[in-house]
Amino acid sequence: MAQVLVRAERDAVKRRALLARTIFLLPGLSYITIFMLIPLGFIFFYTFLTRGTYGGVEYIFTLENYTRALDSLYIQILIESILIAASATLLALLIGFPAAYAITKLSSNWQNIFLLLIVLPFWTNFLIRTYAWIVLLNTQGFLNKGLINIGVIDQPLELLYKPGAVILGLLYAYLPLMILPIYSALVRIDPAMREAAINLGASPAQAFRQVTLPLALPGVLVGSIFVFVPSVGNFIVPELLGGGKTVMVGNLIRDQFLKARDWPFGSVLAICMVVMLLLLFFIQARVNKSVLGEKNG
Amino acid sequence: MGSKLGWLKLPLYGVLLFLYLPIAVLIFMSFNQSDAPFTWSGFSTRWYGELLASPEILIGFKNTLLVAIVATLLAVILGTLLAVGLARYQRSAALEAIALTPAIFPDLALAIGLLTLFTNLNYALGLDSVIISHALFCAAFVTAIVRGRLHQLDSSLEQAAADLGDTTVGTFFRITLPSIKPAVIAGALLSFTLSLDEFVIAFFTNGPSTPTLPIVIYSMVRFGVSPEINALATLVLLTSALIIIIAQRNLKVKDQI
Amino acid sequence: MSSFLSIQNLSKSYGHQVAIKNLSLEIAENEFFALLGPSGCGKTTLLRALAGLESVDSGQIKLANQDLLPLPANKRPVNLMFQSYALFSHLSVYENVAYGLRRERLPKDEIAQRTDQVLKTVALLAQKDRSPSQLSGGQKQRVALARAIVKRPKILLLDEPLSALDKKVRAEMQLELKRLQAEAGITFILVTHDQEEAMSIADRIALMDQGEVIQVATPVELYRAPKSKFVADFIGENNIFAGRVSGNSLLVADHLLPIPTTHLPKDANALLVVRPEQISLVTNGLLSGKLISSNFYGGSTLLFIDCGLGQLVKVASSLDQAPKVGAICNLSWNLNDALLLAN
Amino acid sequence: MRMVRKATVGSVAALLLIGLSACGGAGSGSSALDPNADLSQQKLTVSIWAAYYPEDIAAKFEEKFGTKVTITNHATNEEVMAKLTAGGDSGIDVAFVSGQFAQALAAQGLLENLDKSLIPNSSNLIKEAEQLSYDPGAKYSLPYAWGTTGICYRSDLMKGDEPTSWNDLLTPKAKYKGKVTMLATERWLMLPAQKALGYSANTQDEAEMAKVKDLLIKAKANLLAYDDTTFYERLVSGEAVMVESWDGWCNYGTAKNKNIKFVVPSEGSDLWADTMVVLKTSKNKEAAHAFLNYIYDADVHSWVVDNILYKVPNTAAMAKSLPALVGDFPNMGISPNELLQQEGLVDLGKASSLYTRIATEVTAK
Repeated sequence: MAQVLVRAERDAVKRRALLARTIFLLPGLSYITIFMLIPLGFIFFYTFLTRGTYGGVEYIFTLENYTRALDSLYIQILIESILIAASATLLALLIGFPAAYAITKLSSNWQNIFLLLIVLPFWTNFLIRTYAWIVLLNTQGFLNKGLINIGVIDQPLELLYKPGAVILGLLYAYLPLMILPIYSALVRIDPAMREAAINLGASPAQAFRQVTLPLALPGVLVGSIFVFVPSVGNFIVPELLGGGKTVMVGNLIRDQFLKARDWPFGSVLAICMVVMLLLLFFIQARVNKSVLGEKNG
Repeated sequence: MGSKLGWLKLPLYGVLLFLYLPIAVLIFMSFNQSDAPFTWSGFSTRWYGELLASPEILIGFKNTLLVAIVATLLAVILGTLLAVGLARYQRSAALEAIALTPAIFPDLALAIGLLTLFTNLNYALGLDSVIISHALFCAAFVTAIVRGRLHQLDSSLEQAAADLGDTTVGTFFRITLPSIKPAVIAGALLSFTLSLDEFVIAFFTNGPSTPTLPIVIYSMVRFGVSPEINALATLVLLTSALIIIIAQRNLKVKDQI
Repeated sequence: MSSFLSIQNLSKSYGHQVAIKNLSLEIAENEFFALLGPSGCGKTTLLRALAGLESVDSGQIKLANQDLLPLPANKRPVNLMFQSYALFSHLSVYENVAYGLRRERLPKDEIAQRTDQVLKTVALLAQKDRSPSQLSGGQKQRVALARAIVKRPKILLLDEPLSALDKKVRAEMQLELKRLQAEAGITFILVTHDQEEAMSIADRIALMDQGEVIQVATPVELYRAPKSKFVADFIGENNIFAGRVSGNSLLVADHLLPIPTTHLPKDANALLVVRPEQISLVTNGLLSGKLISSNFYGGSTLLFIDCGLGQLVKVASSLDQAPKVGAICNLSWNLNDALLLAN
Repeated sequence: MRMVRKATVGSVAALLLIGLSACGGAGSGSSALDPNADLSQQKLTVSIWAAYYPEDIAAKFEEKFGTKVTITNHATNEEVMAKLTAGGDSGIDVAFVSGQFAQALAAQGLLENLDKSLIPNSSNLIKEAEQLSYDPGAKYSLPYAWGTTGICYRSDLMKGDEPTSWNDLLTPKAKYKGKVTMLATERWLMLPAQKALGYSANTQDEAEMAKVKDLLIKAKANLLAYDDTTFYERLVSGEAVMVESWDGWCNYGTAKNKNIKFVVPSEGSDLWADTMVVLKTSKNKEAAHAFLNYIYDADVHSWVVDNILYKVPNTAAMAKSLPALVGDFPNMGISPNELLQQEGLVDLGKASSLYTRIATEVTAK
């Protein structure tokens, strides 16, 4: 009799766990399956097909798209995109960290206000904001006109249509995505730890480097991913601020899908990018776990 | 205000100057008499008049707001449930990667994939297909933020509630939801922001007769940004600033992020 | 005794809220000194000022007649054990303890030797590679302590180190602190609001209130000869009868209580202070009244008797002698056990 | 985990099923149209570039025929092509695309052959514009506007160095370095180099294209930017002095600054045409034909000439509008014959990937 009771009780627990899993996991996962895995499936399916002579797709199986992806030109563009995105991410970190650190030093009311001020620009259209940089920086722009008027320079500076301008555009677009995670990591550090380090003989600089910085690392990693991932895939900034002279992976994929109307090859490039970004995500999660120590879950 | 900032004032104000310089240009240009982008020829509110007289921009704005709001609602529901499920009931790195992929999937490839799906289901494209697509990647961000918050919260809360005889759903509404409310709000804010600005997926999954604002702006950029759009951007900026100031009064944003 | 640490006319305020008011204090070397007082009395601010984590408005601090205030916090031969332990969550137990020695740029093997040695004294050598988040409260407390004393500071400051521990572990840790202080030969300054803790382990106690030192004395002196009502009331259980002097007794709510000889003038307001354990139950005594309630404290029982004095009289007695609630008791005490204070 | 695995397996099977149905039938044919269908019951969705049509064309057409017309904008040929070729019904009835793209759509069997009996106004079509290389006989497309590509430049800023050859653009004098732009869209990115080297704009010869690539890479050093949208704005502001430009577009600059002039380089150029096509998936083919016919009405088509400063292959419309404009905008006066000497662009078929790859290599260098 006892075992029956025990088994019944265990089944109830199992049923309850299954119920919980279905309630929480089913909606999200089925939505993702229908609207992402299936489209991803299509894209993956396309990678094995050949481009129709006039565009569209022909159902002739081939692996040629994959070999083409290994072409040194595309590898070079991938590397260049990674360099540009990485320098934008690094700049975002160099500017974003001190700003986030400064915000944590404010009174809680002012912290709110500054956080909102940082998010607010996001709500004007991205295209116009990027375009505003052209009005500011091109040879006939406000900056050059101003500098010429006050005689600092006589020839307008050529600031735009260089990789530097693309980095500036990406930095401008995604800087808030670096500041917010760092802020939330910094604000959670127990201030007593910094005082403990100083009390143990560390100079304020040493205390910052050995206590505050490592503990802010998870925030830095999340922030860097939030800046790097969209930067690599962005094609509007290279076009507007790069003057079409800087080609990034985003432009590459777009050109394949639209200009060459070569969906199979565009799909291969897209899949490669997803794999690369997922790898990056796992590395970040791994480093995060080792820094935070064995926190629960 | 934190007077003890010392040299930290430099990066803080530097960042704000950097973020708002183009915005200032935008606002400045919206009052420029002529539409030549590089020359100032007198103050005028002409473009605000022209804005009200150009239906496709206003319709586009209305469509964008509608998409952003509904997509955010859908994303918050799906994203929060999935986050709780992943944090409390089914821990698996593979599932978490799948939950995040929509956010890092190159938007053009996702757009083409979705377009192929909709056309094959011969599902008539319209605002609803845009909403479905936007909810997909917005939910991924909500899941990430709420999952992050759950990561720090003590999971024994839910076990305690269950132990006291509360049902799974009851526990969610009475215990879990209140404790993650700030993160859900932060997730909603981010989703709304992302959907508002999204162009690529919106272009490919949209019906021909319901353009969203980014689509309208992108197709008009051929002649440089026409000042009506600067006027609209200025209005959007001012209204959102107002909403935030009011919301910020009673809603503590600080501890959500 | 030559003063090892001398604090002269120290004051500190946050805006218009005064934390330390013109405070002076002398502490001897190797002393186990306690700063006792209700929360907000300025004891923690004083501690943090000694550690250099708080600036002071005025005053002077000399340690072994070397001026302390000009030294930056990380150069002072003073270590602080934080109430929240403040262990470095991203470093192992070993690295936490070794952190201070690394800042002194000591040779590698000396650091290893001293770190292992101090971990052995606090019996945590086995946990040396664990991360702080995996330790129990008691273990965390011992790591924080080890981290502070391994640097062999001249003074060790302890900010309510035992408040987060349960009773039994706290008693053990009190003994351990006492042992370590004697063994390490370091001057300990303990901040606590728990008077029993201070009484049981400190050599001398400074009782503080609203930023000022009310009385500095040994635990026994403080218990036996409180300088003011505040001290008498704060330290241990006490009966304090307020009344007016008349002859050699005190008129308290139309009862005349005998008082020791005093120079206080007639009708002066005075306080008669009598410890519950100094009052005994007799057949007929100075006072009588009905027993209202009795609280059992393990070793002794505290009786509350209403003698119509406007306040209940507290009498300590052993369990088996304690009368039933409602019984009439007669109370008496030895005159020179009581204390008369001006009010 | 088990539950998820079931879901993914299920979706792959479904995918294969759906995938197969995506390939539509090849070849184009025309189903018989009902000449007196009630147009008020039909509704039209027209996809066209922004600001490339009379603002009130939808209202006027609806007034005349009762058909509800929705105009939707696309920024480039490529974007609308992606929508039209994604399979299934894109919901678009009439699309405005450049000639070579119309050819690609027809080759994929997506276009309706035009029933000229429903488009009487097509009699206005200039004879020379009937045999264009991408659609000889105008079977599935009607040209909306046409023209050629050349160099648009600031004659006041280039006194004495007025450009006459593509080489003036590709290898400008030192003082014009960094003040030159070229068109970003692939076929027109290649055009200057192809013509400068004497090759065809539709060449598929890899050796020739390699030389084109090298020349373009050398030219890139002198470029301010690749730009096929705001390039004339740069001339007006003086940021650029010489830009590769379509003839109509250069007129926008001339309208703002008389010194902006247009020249067809000596080595010759292309003949481009923006065409109107009717989608086979459209359920309102009669209304679509009526719309094309309405555009070819002399008054409507001359609106295009007057307001967009483009040449249109409509004898009546040109006769009506040209005289007033040719004075200020000389390139409006380029005759159909002169246009026909330029080379029409056709779809490159398999070679498209070659062009894209070269374009990527040039821009990425």
